[in-house]
Amino acid sequence: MTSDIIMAGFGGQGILMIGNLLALAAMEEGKNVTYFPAYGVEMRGGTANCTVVISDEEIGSPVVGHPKSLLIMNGPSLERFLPLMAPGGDLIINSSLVDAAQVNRTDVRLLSVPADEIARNVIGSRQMASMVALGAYVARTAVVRLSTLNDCLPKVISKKYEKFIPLNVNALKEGAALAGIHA
Amino acid sequence: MTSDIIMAGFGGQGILMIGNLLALAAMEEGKNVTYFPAYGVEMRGGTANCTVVISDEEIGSPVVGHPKSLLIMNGPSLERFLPLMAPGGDLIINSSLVDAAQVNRTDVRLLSVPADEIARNVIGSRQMASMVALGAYVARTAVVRLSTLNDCLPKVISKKYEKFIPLNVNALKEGAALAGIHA
Amino acid sequence: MTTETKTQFTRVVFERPRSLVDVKTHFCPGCHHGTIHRIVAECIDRYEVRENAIGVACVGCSVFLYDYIDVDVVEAPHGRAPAVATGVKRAQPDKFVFTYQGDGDLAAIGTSEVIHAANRGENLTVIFVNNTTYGMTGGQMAPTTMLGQKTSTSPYGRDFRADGYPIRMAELLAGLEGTAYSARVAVSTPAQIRKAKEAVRKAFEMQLHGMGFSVVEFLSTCPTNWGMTPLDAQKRVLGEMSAYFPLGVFKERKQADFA
Amino acid sequence: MTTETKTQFTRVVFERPRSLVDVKTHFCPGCHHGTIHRIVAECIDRYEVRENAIGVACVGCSVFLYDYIDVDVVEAPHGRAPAVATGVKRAQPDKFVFTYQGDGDLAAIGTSEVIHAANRGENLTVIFVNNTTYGMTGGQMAPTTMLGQKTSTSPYGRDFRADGYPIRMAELLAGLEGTAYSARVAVSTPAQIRKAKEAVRKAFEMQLHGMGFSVVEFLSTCPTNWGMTPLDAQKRVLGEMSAYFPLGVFKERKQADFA
Amino acid sequence: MARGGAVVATGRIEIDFERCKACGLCISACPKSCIESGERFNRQGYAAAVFARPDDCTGCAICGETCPDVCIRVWR
Amino acid sequence: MARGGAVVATGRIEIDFERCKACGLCISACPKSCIESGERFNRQGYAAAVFARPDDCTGCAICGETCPDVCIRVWR
Amino acid sequence: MSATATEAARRLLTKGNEAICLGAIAAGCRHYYGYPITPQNDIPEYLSAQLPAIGGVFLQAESEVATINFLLGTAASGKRVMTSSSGPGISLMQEGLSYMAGSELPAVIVNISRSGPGLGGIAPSQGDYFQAVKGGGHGGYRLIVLAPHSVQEMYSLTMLAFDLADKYRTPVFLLGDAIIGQMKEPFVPTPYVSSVSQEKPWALTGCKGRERQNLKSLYLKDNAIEVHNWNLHAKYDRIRAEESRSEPFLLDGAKVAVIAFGTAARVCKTAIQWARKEGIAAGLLRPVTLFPFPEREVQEVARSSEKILVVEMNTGQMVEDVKICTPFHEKIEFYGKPCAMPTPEEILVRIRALAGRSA
Amino acid sequence: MSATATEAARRLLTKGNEAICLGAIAAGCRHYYGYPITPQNDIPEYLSAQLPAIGGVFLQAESEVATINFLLGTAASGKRVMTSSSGPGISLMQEGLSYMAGSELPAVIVNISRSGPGLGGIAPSQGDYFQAVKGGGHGGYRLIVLAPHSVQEMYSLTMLAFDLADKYRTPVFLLGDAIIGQMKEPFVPTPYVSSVSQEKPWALTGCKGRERQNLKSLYLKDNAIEVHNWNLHAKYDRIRAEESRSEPFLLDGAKVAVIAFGTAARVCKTAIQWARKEGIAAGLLRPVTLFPFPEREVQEVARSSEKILVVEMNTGQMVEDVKICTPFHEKIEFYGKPCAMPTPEEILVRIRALAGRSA
Ligand SMILES: Cc1ncc(C[n+]2csc(CCOP(=O)(O)OP(=O)(O)O)c2C)c(N)n1
Ligand SMILES: Cc1ncc(C[n+]2csc(CCOP(=O)(O)OP(=O)(O)O)c2C)c(N)n1
Ligand code: SF4
Ligand code: SF4
Ligand code: SF4
Ligand code: SF4
Ligand code: SF4
Ligand code: SF4
Ligand SMILES: [Mg+2]
Ligand SMILES: [Mg+2]
Repeated sequence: MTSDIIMAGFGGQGILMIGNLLALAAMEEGKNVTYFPAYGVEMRGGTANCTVVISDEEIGSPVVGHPKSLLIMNGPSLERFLPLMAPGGDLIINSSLVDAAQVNRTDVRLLSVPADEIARNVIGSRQMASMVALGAYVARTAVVRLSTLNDCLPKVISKKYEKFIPLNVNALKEGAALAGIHA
Repeated sequence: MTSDIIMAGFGGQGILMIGNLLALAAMEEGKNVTYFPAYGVEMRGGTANCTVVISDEEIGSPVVGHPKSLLIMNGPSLERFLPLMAPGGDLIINSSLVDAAQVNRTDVRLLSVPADEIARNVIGSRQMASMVALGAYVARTAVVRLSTLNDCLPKVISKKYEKFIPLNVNALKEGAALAGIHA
Repeated sequence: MTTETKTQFTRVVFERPRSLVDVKTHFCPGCHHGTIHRIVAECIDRYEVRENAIGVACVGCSVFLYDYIDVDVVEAPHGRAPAVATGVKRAQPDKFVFTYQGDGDLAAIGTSEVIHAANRGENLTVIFVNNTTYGMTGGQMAPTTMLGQKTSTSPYGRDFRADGYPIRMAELLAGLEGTAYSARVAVSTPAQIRKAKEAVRKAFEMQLHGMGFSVVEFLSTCPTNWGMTPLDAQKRVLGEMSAYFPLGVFKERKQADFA
Repeated sequence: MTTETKTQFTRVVFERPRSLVDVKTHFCPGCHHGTIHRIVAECIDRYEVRENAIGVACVGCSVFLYDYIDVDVVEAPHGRAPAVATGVKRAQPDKFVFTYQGDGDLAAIGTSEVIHAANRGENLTVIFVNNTTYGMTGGQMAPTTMLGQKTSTSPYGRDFRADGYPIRMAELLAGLEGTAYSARVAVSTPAQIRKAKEAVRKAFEMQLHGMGFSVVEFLSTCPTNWGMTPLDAQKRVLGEMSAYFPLGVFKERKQADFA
Repeated sequence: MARGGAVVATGRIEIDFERCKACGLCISACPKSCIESGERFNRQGYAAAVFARPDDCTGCAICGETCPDVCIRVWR
Repeated sequence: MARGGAVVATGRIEIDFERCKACGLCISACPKSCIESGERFNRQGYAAAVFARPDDCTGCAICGETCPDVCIRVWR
Repeated sequence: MSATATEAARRLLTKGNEAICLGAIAAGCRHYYGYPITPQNDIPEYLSAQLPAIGGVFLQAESEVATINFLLGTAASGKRVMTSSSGPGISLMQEGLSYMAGSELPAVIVNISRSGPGLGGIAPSQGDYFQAVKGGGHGGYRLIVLAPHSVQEMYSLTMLAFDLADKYRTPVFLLGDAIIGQMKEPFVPTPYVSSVSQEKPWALTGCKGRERQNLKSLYLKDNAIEVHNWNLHAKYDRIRAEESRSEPFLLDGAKVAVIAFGTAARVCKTAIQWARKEGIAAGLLRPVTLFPFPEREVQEVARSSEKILVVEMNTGQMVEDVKICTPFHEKIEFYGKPCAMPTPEEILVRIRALAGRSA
Repeated sequence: MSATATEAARRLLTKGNEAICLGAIAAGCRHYYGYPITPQNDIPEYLSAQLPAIGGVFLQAESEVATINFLLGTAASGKRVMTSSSGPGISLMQEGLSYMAGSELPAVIVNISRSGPGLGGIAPSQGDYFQAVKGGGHGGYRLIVLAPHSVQEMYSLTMLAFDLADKYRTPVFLLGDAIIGQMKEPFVPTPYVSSVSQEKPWALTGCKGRERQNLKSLYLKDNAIEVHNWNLHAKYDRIRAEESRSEPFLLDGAKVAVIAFGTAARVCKTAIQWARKEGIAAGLLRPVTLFPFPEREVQEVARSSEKILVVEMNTGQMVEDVKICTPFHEKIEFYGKPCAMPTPEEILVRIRALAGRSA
């Protein structure tokens, strides 16, 4: 079984961080995994994206032309990646910034998550929006266990910000809840 | 028929100049010819040498491992080139500076020319020593006509030194005379 | 009321200069490259050299010069803009030739090219943008990086024992015979922006009058790699940067040597 | 009488220094490279660093440094000696490291390397031999060639309009923070030779005391490519060359910055 | 119907909403504090600055000179 | 049998015949004109300088310091 | 192969560029010099933080020309030293590399290659194959070239590079690309075990207690330079005989043999697995050393298979070395994707065609 | 061929390096930049005296890195421009050459090659074949490479180089060596006749009366750089198809075919004449263009002859291109003489052996 996802949004939304977290969790669960971040000038102009591939077999390409899943945190990213998406995949959008109406494809499974609102209103920090979205994606696809993500948080969050770990756990939980499953 | 010669001596003895003159004369006589001077750091430390190949056929290598003839103007050059010389070749030495006794080969045709003395005493300028030696070589081998050398002098002597052409003609003549032939 | 005001004030007192292409730039928010591009464009307009100019783009965040300034532009390898500009000027002495270079480009890998272009007195103009770091590649240490400044390759802060001292190019270049004009400016206040324009005008005039090599060093910001807000970045320029890199004119040739 | 004098004077008051290998050099008659090699060897002896020294040879008439100076020597590509020396010194900070470079090597192709070695304050010593030409390659124009000087690539004489100005490296390098010592000397008179030795000693001491980068520029002769007798060549050094390239000490650090 | 503000205003600016990168430099530069950071995000993802107090604008063009992205046009 | 010269000489030099390149610098440098250009050519092809007037030598070593080829040794 | 529990415990999720740093440090490298360039900046950034902490030296040079000469000086001092760069920076090192090859100085040079020619772009590419393998500098020297295709190999081949550099006194290239440099995947930091002596009697450390010695590439006397060239040639022949490495992947009975290196080989593995599932006898030969090129293995594959598909992220470079190895030119097909990563789908299509299947 | 009386009258005894200058001036080149290096200094020395006199520009650069970038600027201005250097200097130009190839800028670069690697020596050599032919810079570009073997060709191929550079918008290499550069022989200064248009609408001359334009090698958007690489590749294929040149010498019925270029080919001609006198059916194929390599001619020779002897003044470089052209690998023998000129005697010995004669 091989799953892959492209995550994209503005810089500062923590895209690379959640991609990293997902990859770590997959490794912890003994799977093969690759994580590929956008790099260099691509980062200029304030956008960020990364690709995570998880598989039981040796992984060839860490880059995917037609992602099975998308996690989209802002409008421009939707425009850029939606056309590439494979039919039947899972599309998670941050409906706080992305207009669901712009999803002009019917052959994908859309999950709208008002990530910014939830982060701001429920979790209490807009920074948590991407965590919310990740929680939703993982709950929807079960590619890794939510608990593994929680366990890995300390590895991606520097000592300095340790105190925010509970917030992240919450964010993942709320996101998962939205996907209709409870961790 | 192909003939070749290596000419060598101190810098300032006019080695490259007589090599050039010989090559020009050969060209004037419709022959194929190549002229190859020592270059670069080889010139440092005050020695100079060049190789002239004259032939009726297309000339391959302008460099010869075993020269048919040698024109040697100083001691160090004899040491360096005599061992390479082909058997039966013509060896012209400037006996004013080169000790004929040092010619340790019997399989070459030696012609000792007191070039410096003749230049100083007969021609009146030590600068003419190499011209004397060239005259002797050409007379000995008849590779080109002495008259052609005379005709070519203006092409190798800059306007500035035109007035010395007669001296050069004389030097060639005296050298030729020494080879036992009169031009 | 909007309509009211609209009709009320009709004389445009500030807008984009003709030579500045009307497109969105890739520069980060608050990056002074944008301001400096605009100033260069304004001076190109002022001297009406747009159709006669050839710009030389460097490798750095300003690599897209040809997308932003409406003149012919040739791309130079990293640091070699002054050499490429020399090749252009020697082939077309009647054209207006300028380079636009970052501090990594000019003060590091391009040291030799800019020094010898200046020493030869090449009749061209260099716009030099010093933001004390390698912006495009992600904020590494540059020869201009301040002592103690933390960058992605000086994580413990620049230490002169290991990395030496921030190099003052405007002064160094002013010391060469061939340099006609050398000045250092900044664009962190309206007053500085005015001064900066004067400097670029002087530099352009030097070339237009065949006086030789001219260079204007801009103290610029890199909020992204400095990890500062655009406002704090400007404060840094006004503070420690100007303290070590004094603003001013270091050389101004009054008449061509051969006049 | 020969025997007589032989026995009469027995105290050697001048002879070849220990660190100068006893072989014939390839230098042309009257070339000052020989004198400068000797001075360097004398200073190596004086500070007893021979067994602790690593020399860096440049590409030029002094390329055979390893045949003449009795120390370990690494060959650097043309102009890169200061970079190679940096690599040696960073790997072996306890060793005594020096380069010996010509003016084509240091002031042309090697401009960037020497400037940044100086700016970093690399704790090494540069012996810089300025003979206003590319000696080894046959006397082409160098950045140090005097205005009006005819060389094999400036057959009409150097013209600043086309080729710029002779560059003064000792002054340029003195302007960099990292430079501890910079001086220009000559060896055309016994007095100058004494002064030159003092300068090299100072430069060596800077390194031995960890003060940073030190450089001594020698005004030297190239009789062969200048087309002059050795004597006239010396006169040229004493005359027009010293007039444009003033002799003297341009920087001398009194104490290490970090002392 | 002239308002108090309209009377004193001696200039006017326009901020290009899509071009603005919300760097805030114009906001702190304006001597009359006419400009504020906005709420709405443009397609670049920035909350563009807004011309909040037109009535105080003198048309001094300091904002325009300050904007690195040349988003501001000024009239008098 | 002391000669006039031998009395005043306070030094002595030796010139390495084979090493000398006949540049002439020592000749013009010697304050006592003790050195002259020679007649004999060495193996390098140079007419090596010769210590012509030993009687006037002061052993000042100026010649030694001057010789680029370090051909001269000086005694006192 | 899915990882075993115990191994899993020791796995680290690491960026390829960082794995190089870990390999270098494990191999005892304490000197790194470099100049920033995308996509390899993680290397200087990581080492600028780590080396000083372990008594090493990190120094950013003013240029790649200076960089390679810093390396020359430190290598001449007998210390293990490394640099990393990409396309344009590597080109600027060519003169220095030629000097180091001529002076027989060991060092490790990493090229995380990007797109060219010129400034090109930062997209991944294998366009620098010729430069690395044929010697981009003057004088016809050769460098050992290693081509990692996983983060694990970024680590292990870096350690090997240092050993080979010392063993043969030659600069060694590690030729990666933007993909393998930027990606993260789990890898196991195996311990560094070396058989190579690090004794360097030739190093310049001052002549105390011995004759002075030098390190140089200049040979002027008589035919010394000719002799030197033959000596180098003999060394390269030794390297050819002893150091060629390659990985066979599902090659047994393969009718269609794919030949690819580095990142391209990763993708080919996926395509080949798919092809096998379709019943196509496809396999892969992955050169791990590009110089020495695995000649015997390529010859054997060319002999035993019906078709050869050479896949490169360029317009055709290694394919020339394949042709040099074998006379079976008519079997050889090339698929190139310059400055981009081919997809398994694209490669599968070619494999099918060569296997006589309609796509 | 011994010259006819009339021709003789027009013959000049000229140094190879000077013939290049005469060819460049005849072809309308008025811009030369360079940095001194043996054995090509005659070129800058000659042009520094001549160019100013005819309104041209001679400028000595501070380095070869600056030199190649002066060329880039003047080429971008639409002017014909040339430089010359050797080994180390050519290596320093690799980054600039890659940029010029990527920006498709025409220029002529002369390499009067010497011995390497490193400082090596000033003895003649063909050790820079790989660097010139495979592209020493990054990004897998190709340059047209011409290999003169006589003073006459130093002149005529220089003129051709300028035409090919403009025709294909690419830097063109003239690969000579110390022998052909330093020797004098008679040559005839034939007039320059060109079919190539020198119209350069792409040149940067200011945007008066048109849209602004630029010259660059950076392609960041989407797969622009991939497209650019394929466009360059297509150009190189056109060059392969249209511009390959070679000289057959006594090839008819040759059983032993020698393949050699430049100076080495001169010597081979002598050896072959001697062999023919001995009744050995020997002949020579001399590639005049090294890129494009005369593939068809080499294939034909490999097919028709019994033995192939590749002779190079290096330890074996062009021999690889011969193997790439033909599957008859078993026929191919190599004789190398790095950093020195082989003698006709040495080559005759090999020819005899291949012809089955006892030496
Ligand atoms: C030869 C070479 N080395 C390195 C690079 C990578 N590189 C691109 S831009 C840059 C430096 C940018 O810094 P700077 O010149 O200060 O410009 P800024 O982005 O700060 O405006 C570097 C090192 C390159 N393109 N070419
Ligand atoms: C990269 C490179 N370019 C050019 C040369 C040729 N070259 C050898 S020595 C030299 C210059 C010598 O002049 P200088 O440095 O002044 O030393 P000098 O011989 O005058 O003492 C040059 C250009 C080279 N070896 N390498
Ligand atoms: S990285 Fe720095 S220099 Fe580059 S655009 Fe952003 S702020 Fe400006
Ligand atoms: S060429 Fe000049 S510098 Fe070189 S050795 Fe001769 S005189 Fe000295
Ligand atoms: S024009 Fe002046 S007053 Fe008006 S908004 Fe701009 S800065 Fe403020
Ligand atoms: S300065 Fe320009 S970009 Fe910055 S906030 Fe104001 S309008 Fe927007
Ligand atoms: S020691 Fe003094 S006096 Fe004696 S020869 Fe030498 S210079 Fe003349
Ligand atoms: S100085 Fe030395 S080399 Fe010159 S003439 Fe005197 S002894 Fe001979
Ligand atoms: Mg910068
Ligand atoms: Mg010099």
